[in-house]
Amino acid sequence: MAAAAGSSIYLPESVTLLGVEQPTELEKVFRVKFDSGRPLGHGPGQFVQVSLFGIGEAPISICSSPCETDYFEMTVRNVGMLTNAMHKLTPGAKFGVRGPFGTTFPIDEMEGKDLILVAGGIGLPPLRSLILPVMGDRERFGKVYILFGAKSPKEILFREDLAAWGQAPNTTVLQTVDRGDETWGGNVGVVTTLFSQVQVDVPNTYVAIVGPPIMYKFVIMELAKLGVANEHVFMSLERRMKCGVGKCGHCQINNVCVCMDGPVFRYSEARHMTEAI
Amino acid sequence: MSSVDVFVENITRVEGHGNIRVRATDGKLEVCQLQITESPRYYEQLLLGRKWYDAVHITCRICGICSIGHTTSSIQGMERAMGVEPSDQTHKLRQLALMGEILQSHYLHVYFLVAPDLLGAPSVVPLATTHTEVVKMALRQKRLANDICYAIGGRHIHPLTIRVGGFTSFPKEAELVDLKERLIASRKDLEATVELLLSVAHKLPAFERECECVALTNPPRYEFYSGMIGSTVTDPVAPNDYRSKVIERTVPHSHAKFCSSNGEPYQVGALARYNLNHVYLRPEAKAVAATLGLNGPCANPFFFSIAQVVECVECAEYAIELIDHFLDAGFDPALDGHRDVKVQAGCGTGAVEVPRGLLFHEYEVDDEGTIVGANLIIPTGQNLANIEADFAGFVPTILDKDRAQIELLLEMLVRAYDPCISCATHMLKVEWVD
Amino acid sequence: MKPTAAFFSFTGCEGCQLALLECEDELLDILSAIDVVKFREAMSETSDTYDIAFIEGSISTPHDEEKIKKIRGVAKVIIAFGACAATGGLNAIRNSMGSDEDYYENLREQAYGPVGVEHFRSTKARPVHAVVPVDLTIPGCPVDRGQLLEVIESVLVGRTPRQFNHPVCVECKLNDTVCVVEAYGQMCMGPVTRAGCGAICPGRGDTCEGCRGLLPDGNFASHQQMLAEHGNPPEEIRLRYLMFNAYRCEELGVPLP
Amino acid sequence: MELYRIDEKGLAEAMARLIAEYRVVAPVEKGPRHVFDDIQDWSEARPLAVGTVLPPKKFVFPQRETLLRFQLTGEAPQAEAVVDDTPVVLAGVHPCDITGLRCIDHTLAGRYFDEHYGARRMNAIILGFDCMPDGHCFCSSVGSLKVESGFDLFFTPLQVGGYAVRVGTQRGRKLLEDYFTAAAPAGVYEESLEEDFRKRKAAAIRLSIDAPVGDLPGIYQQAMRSKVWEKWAEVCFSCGSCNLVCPTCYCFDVQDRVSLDGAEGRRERVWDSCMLAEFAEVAGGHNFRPTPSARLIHRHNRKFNYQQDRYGEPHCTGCGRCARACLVHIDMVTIANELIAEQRGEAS
Ligand SMILES: Cc1cc2nc3c(=O)[nH]c(=O)nc-3n(C[C@H](O)[C@H](O)[C@H](O)COP(=O)(O)OP(=O)(O)OC[C@H]3O[C@@H](n4cnc5c(N)ncnc54)[C@H](O)[C@@H]3O)c2cc1C
Ligand code: SF4
Ligand code: SF4
Ligand code: SF4
Repeated sequence: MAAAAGSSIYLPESVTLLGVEQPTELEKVFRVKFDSGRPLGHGPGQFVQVSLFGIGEAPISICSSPCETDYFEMTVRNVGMLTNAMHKLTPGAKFGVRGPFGTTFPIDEMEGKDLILVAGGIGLPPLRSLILPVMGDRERFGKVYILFGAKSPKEILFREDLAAWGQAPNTTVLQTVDRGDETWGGNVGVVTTLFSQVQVDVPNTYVAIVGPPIMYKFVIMELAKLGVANEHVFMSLERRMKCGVGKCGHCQINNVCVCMDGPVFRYSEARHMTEAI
Repeated sequence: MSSVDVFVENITRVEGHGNIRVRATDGKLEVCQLQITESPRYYEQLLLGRKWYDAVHITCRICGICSIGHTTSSIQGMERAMGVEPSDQTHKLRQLALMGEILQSHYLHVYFLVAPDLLGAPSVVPLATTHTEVVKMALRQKRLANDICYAIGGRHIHPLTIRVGGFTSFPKEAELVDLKERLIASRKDLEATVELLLSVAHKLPAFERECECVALTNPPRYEFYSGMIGSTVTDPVAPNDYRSKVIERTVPHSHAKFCSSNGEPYQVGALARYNLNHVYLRPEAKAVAATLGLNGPCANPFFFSIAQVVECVECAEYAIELIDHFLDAGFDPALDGHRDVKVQAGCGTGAVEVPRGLLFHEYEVDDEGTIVGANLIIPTGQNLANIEADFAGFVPTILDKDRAQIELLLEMLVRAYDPCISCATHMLKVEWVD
Repeated sequence: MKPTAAFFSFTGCEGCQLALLECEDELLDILSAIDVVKFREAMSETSDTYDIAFIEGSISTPHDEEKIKKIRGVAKVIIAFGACAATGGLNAIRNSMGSDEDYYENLREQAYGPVGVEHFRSTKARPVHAVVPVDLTIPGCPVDRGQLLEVIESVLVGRTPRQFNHPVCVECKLNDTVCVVEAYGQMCMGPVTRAGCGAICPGRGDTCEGCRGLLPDGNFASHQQMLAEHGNPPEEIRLRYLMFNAYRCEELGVPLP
Repeated sequence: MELYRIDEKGLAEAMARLIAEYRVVAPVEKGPRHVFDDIQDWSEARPLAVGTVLPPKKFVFPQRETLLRFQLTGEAPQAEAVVDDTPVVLAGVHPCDITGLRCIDHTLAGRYFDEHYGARRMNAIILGFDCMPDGHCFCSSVGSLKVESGFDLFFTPLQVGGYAVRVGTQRGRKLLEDYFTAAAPAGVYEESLEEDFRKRKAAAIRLSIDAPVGDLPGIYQQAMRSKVWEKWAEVCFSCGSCNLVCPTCYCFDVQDRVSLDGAEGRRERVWDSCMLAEFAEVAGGHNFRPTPSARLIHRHNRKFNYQQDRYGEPHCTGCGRCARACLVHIDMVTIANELIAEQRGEAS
C-alpha cells in the first residue's frame, strides 16, 4: 500500500510536437497540441511547465494567441539542460506540459486605451500572446506602440509579425538593437531610446513590459517621465521556478509567488516589493 | 629461441604503474627488472609537521585497495608511539574491518585480475558474457566484503570511523545480522570458487624457488593483526624492532624502494603467511587448502591466488566469529577511547598483515603530538626484489616459448603477487630526529 | 552507438577507479550502457580512441603533463575523477611545503639518492583543469559511488550532472546528523566544502576533512574564526585547510591563519 | 475539549498496542542529541526531548520524495504519480512543531492542493506532548507556547505523575478508546495541573522578542535596508542549516533520475534552502539574491513578515532549531531584537 499511484498537481499531460521553426541561432518556436485534444485555454502572459522526463521541467511562456485553440506555441531559448534537450526534439515527438499557470495581462481593462507594449529580447514571445489578440481585434484599442529591443539584428524574433503589425492602422512598431551590423539601418541603442517617438494620450494609456531583469528599471523611468499611472503599467517578471504552482518557494518575491500571483504584475503593486525590480 | 628482449610497459590488471624489462642473449640473462614508474607521492614527507590525528587520514590514502590495512597499521603505530591502550572491543572491531578488506581485496584479485588469465580472457569484461554466473558470484562476494568494510569503516574505500583509540561510530545490530547471514550463505559461493579454481589450477605454471617468507606470527592463531614478525629463516622479532629485520634500499630503475632481509630478497603476502602459519588455519580453511593441493609450505609463487582463496575461507569464518561476539556483547561506548586520547611523545611501529603482506607504519611524535618522523614499509616494496629474483629463476625455464607467451607468463608472475604499486611508491627517505 | 570510455590514472591511489569496480550492483548495467575500452587496473585490452576519459590522479610530473595533453586531444569529454584530479587532493600538500625547483630536486634526491637520474622529475601537484580544460568533475577522496552513478546516468541521458554548489552542512541536515561542531566542538570543514558525498563523515561521527574541495564562495574567514572559537589552535586550522585543499587555497587565494 | 488522564504504565501499554499495528516514530537519543526515528519499543522514546535535529515534518514532507515514476520505452513517455498514504504515528510532537505543520499546510495544502504532502499529512496521527524549554526556545514570543488544535491527542506531563490527555480530533477520540484503555476522564484538578505545567514552562523560557508578534511585519518591512543584516551576513556561511532544520520551511528542488538502461525513471523533490547561494539563480547566471545579506533578509522576512502577511500567522514557531544549528549564532530573537532596538532608537 506504501506507494500508491494517484493524481498529482505535478503530473504533466502529454503533448505532441506539430512543428518547429528556428528564427534565430538560439531560439526555436515549438507548435504543440495536447494529445487529449483539449485546448490550452490560456490568457495573454500565462506560461506552462514543460516537462521532459529524465531531464526536468522549465517554465515557458505561451507566445500564441489565446484565440487559437487548435494548438499553442512556445519560443524557447537554448540556455541549459531542459531547453537544450527541447531543441533536439523533432515533429511528432511527445513530451509533457502542465498549465497554463499564472496571471494575465488584463486585456479587457485595456479596451479603448492607447497601448505601449515594450519587449526586450526573449520578452517578445510572452508579449506576443497579448499583441496577437490586440491586433486581431484592432478597433477595440486606441493607438498601439510596439517597442522592441534586441541585442543584435540576428537576434530579432518574429520579424514577419513585426512587419505585419507595423502595417496595421494606428500602430507603430519601433525596433532597436544594442549593436548594429552591415544589414541594419535602424535605431541603435537600448529600448528606452525609442520612447522619444511615442505619442499617446497619457491618462488613457496602458503599458505592458516584458524583458530581461535589467530593463524594467529604465523603462519605468521613461514611463514616469511620460507620466503614465502606475496602475496602468503591467510587467511580467521572471524568477527561478521549479513547480509553477506556488509550492517550491523559488520564485517568491517578498510575499508573492511569481508563478501564482504573477508572472504579470501591476506596477502599482510591484513597486512596493523590495525585490521585484 | 634462446634470446629474448621483453619490455612490457604498464602491466595491466595490477594496482599502479610498472614495467617489466627482461633481456637474455643466448640463454644468458642480461637484464631482469621490474621497473616501478608510478609517480612518486612523498607520503612520509607530507606527514612531517602535522598532528598525530592526521596520520591515519593521510596514510589511508596511500592506497585505495588496502586503505583499511593502512588505517589499521597507522593507528597501531600511533598508539604505540603515544602509549594509547585501546580496549578489546576496539581491537576486535578493527579486526572485523580488516577481514572485510582482505576478503574484498582477495576476491578482486582472484576473480578480476587473475581469473581472466586462467580462463583465457583479457579482462573480466568479456567474462561478463561468457561466464556470467561466475561474474555475478564474484560481484556478490565482493559486494559482501565491501559491505563489511562499509558497516565498520563507514565507507567502502578510505575508512572514516577507525581512529586512534577507538571508533567514531559502531555498526548497527541489524547490519551485523545481515552480514552474518550473507557470510554464512557465501560459504556456497566459496565452494564454487574452489571448484572453479580446481578446474583451472593445472594452468598455473609449475615453477618453484625457495625463499625466506616473512609474516606476523602469534600461535595458535593464523594471525593478521598482532604478534611478532616471524620468518621461515630467522627468529621472530618484535614489531618495534622491525629495522633489524628489514633493510630498504633504492635502485636506479624504480620509484619504489626494494627491501631485503639478511641481504637476501624475501617474500610477504598470502603465500608467505600460509607458509608460516598454515598449521593454525581453522579446519574449514585447511580442508580447502588440501583440496587445492596446498599441503604445507609451497615455493611456487603462482600459488599466491590459491593461498588467497584459502585465506578467504579463514577470514570469512573469523568474521562470522567476530560478528557473533558483537551480537552477543554489543558495543559499549564507554569502552571507546577515541575522544580521550592523551598526547605523549614517543616512537612506535604498527605491523599489520594487509592483503598483500606485512605493512609497517612507524611514527615519532613530540610532546605536542606533532609528527617528527615517519617510516612506512609497504608489502609490495618488500616483494619487489623477490619478484626480480623469481624472474631470474623463471626466465631461463621459458626461453623456448614465443615472445608473447613469455610476456604473458612474466605478467602473470607479477600479477600473482598482487602488487600494489601506488602503495610502494609512497616513500621518501626521512631524516630521523634522534 | 554506445559511448566509449577510457580510464587513466595519474598520481593517486587508484581508489577512485576502485570505486567504479565497487558499484557491484550496477556494474553489469554500466558495462552494457558504455563500452569501457581502457581500464589498466582491471583490463588488458586497450584502445586509443574513446569518447569519455575518466582521469584519476593529479598531474605531478612532466610525463603526466604530456600524457594528459594527448588524452585531451582524443577525448570528447574529460571527467576529472576524484580529489587528486579535481582539486589536487592530498598530493598538493607538498606544494605548500616548498615551491622552487630546488625543492623538487631535493625531494627527488632525498627519495632516490644520486641514482635518481632515471626517474621522472616531480613538479607541483596540480588538478587536471590546471593543465587542460575539464568538462565534468566528480570530486571526493574517494569519489562517492552515488555521485559517480549519477554522472554516468547524466552523460547517458544528456543532462548536466548536478554541481553541488552548496556546503556539506546541507547534507548533514538532510540526514538528521548530529553536528560534530555543535555537539563536540570538532574541526569540521563542512561549512566551506562542496557537498555531494551525502555528508558521510559527520554521519559517522567524524569531521568533514574537506576532501571534495573548498567552495568557490565559502566564507573562509568566518569559518576559521568559528573553529578558533571552539578552541582549535590557528596552526591546526591552517593544517586542516592545507590537507585536502592546499591547491584550492592557492587557486582561490584563501587567507590562512 | 475533552480531558483525560493516563499514567506512565497505561501510556506504555497503549504505545505498545500502537507499535504493533502502526509505524510509530518519536524522538530518540542520537549521541548527545535527539532525532525523530522509528521506535520498536516505547522505552526508546524521549517524548519530552526538545530540539530534535530535524522537526517531525520529515515524515509528512520527506527530505527526498518521489513524485512521479515514468517509463521511457514505447511511443510516448508514460508517467504516474506516487502518493504514499501509509499511516504513521508521530509521538512526542511539541506545540512548536504542531504549529509548524499548520504553517506548511497554508502553502502545500492550500491553493493547488499537493496530493503527495496531503496524503501523508492526513495519514499522520499526531500525539502531541508538552515540553520544558531549553535555552534556545522562545515559543511564548510567537504564540505557540500552547496549541488548541493540530493534534489527535495531546499529553501534558503532570507533576504528580502521569499525563493529562486532550482529545483534538474524532480520530483522536477513537484512538483513545481503542488503544489508551487506561485513560480515565479527568476534571478541574487535572486542568489546574496542566495549567501549572504551562506556567512553569513559560517561566523557564529565557528568550523573548521585545515586541508583540503582530508588530513584526511592520518592523521587518521597515528594516529592509538595516545595517543589522550586513553585520550578520558577514559571518553567515550560506550553509542553509537554518532553513533545513526549520519546521515551517518547505522550499524544494526537483530532480529527475533515470535507470542506466534508460528505460525508466523517477522525478524527485528534495528539500532546498533559500540561504544557499544558487537558490535564486537562473540559467545564464543571473542571481536574484546574489549576496548573503539579500538571502538573510529574505529568510527572516519569510518568518516574520511575508508569510505572516499572507497567512495571518508568523512562520516561526520559536522552536530554536535554527539557532542551535547555526554555528555562527545567527538567530531569530537576536535579529528581531536588534531590528526593534534600531527602530526604537531612531524613533526616540
Ligand atoms: C514565467 C516564466 C516564463 C518563461 N518563459 C520563457 C520562454 O517563453 N522562453 C524561454 O526560452 N524561456 C522562458 N523562461 C525561462 C526558462 O524557464 C529558463 O530558461 C529555463 O528554465 C532554463 O532551464 P534549463 O533546464 O534549460 O536551464 P538550466 O540552467 O539547466 O536550469 C535548471 C533549472 O533551473 C531553473 N531555472 C533556470 N533558469 C530559469 C529561469 N530563467 N526561470 C525559471 N527557472 C529557471 C529551472 O527550474 C530549470 O529546470 C521563462 C521563465 C519564467 C519564470
Ligand atoms: S558536522 Fe560539519 S558538515 Fe555537518 S553540519 Fe556540522 S559543520 Fe556542517
Ligand atoms: S525560524 Fe528557527 S526558531 Fe523559528 S520555527 Fe524556524 S527553526 Fe524554529
Ligand atoms: S544563518 Fe547560520 S545556519 Fe543559516 S545559512 Fe547562515 S550560517 Fe548557515
